[in-house]
Amino acid sequence: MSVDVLYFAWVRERIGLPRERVETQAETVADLVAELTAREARYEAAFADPTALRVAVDQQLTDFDAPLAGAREVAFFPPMTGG
Amino acid sequence: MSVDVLYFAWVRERIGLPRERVETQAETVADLVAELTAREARYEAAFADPTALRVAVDQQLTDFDAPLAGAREVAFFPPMTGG
Amino acid sequence: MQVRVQEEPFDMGGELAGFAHGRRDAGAVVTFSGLVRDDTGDLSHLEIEHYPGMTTTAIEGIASEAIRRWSLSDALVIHRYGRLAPGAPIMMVATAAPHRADAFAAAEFLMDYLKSRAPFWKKEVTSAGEAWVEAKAEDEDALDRW
Amino acid sequence: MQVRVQEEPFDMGGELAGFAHGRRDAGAVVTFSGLVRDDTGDLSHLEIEHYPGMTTTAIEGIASEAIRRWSLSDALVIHRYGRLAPGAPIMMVATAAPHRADAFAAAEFLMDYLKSRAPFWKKEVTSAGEAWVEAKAEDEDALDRW
Repeated sequence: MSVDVLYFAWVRERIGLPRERVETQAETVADLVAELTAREARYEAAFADPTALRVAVDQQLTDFDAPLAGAREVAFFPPMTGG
Repeated sequence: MSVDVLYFAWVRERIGLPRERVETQAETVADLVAELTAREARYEAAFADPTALRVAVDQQLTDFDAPLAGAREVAFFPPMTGG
Repeated sequence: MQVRVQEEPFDMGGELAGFAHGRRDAGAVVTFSGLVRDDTGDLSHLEIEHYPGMTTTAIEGIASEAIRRWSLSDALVIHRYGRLAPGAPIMMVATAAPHRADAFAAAEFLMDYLKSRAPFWKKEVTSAGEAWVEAKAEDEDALDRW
Repeated sequence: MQVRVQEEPFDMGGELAGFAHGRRDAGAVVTFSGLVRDDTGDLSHLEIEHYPGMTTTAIEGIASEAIRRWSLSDALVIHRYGRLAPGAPIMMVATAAPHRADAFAAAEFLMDYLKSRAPFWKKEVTSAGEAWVEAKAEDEDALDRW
């Protein structure tokens, strides 16, 4: 399947792009992170500490165990600092 | 001594005036209340339930035991409803 | 600190804009505005009586205590008296602090004390007659949390 | 309920005036305004990034929850993104309720959730360089009280 992967804040800066379309067989968010981390050093740098990251699938906050079946958009970012 | 006595809200309405100058030998607020209550039915009506009243001496909230020595102004009113 | 006790209406929006303007030290500004509520739809107006000699001093005491306890950058209290129509602003407090928890706590403290310790009395005038608003036990109890 | 996510500045005072205008059902209006704070005096500006597809939906979810929990008459949330100068308004919430305790609690709830659950990220730009603002453990902990 193919999914849009979005990056925000320092995740975006480390990976060097705001979004990309990814072909993947990953079944969960964690699988997708493992696939990306294996790609290049810049992904490894961005995903080095998963506890420092948050994830949204189809614009809903979720966790790294979440399944990706049917997902169209996955976003990775640091803890939010709104308000 | 003589003291200005002020009334607010329904205390003012029951007594029928907003302030008056009172000649008194009262040593405490409670003594003053007793003197006024003995005067006329309208004072008795206003002071019937002391727990429903608040008092300020020289514009500071206090209680019915407060001494009146040196006081210039005593005010009686119901619990406040500001805000 | 600014305390105003007045018969005239005031402009809530203008007060907030003025209060917040140019603050670089305070990231958090909280306001509370109290409006004349008409639950039953038959309120003609509210009459607010106050104790002129005591009101401003009492409010300044409450506001000074708030500034001291929460290290506020600033505080503002405006309270009206006289005749007020349904929906009209009765009073307003504003607090400014570096962090939101202080600004919120100080504004709630100010409101709790203004309710029960500032010398104002409200009378409701309806088509059925007039009645003094009674103080609520819960308003007195609210002071215990501070 | 009104939720606005925008790059443009907004007029805090005008928003409060509009929000409170003509309310006869709500005696209590609370606002929180967040301003760009410059503690050290060397902040050039703040850059706020957000997640356009998710931001409005996430805030509407938080505001709906607040309205449900506290039976609010109304709620307003405005949050900016982009480049913000020191002292500029970042965001604002307003709540209206019959009684003050509900209006205060709902405004604090909204702020706590907007801090940690709405997809915004702040970067501080100073003469020394740029740095992403780190989320504070106390902001995450603040959610536990609701």
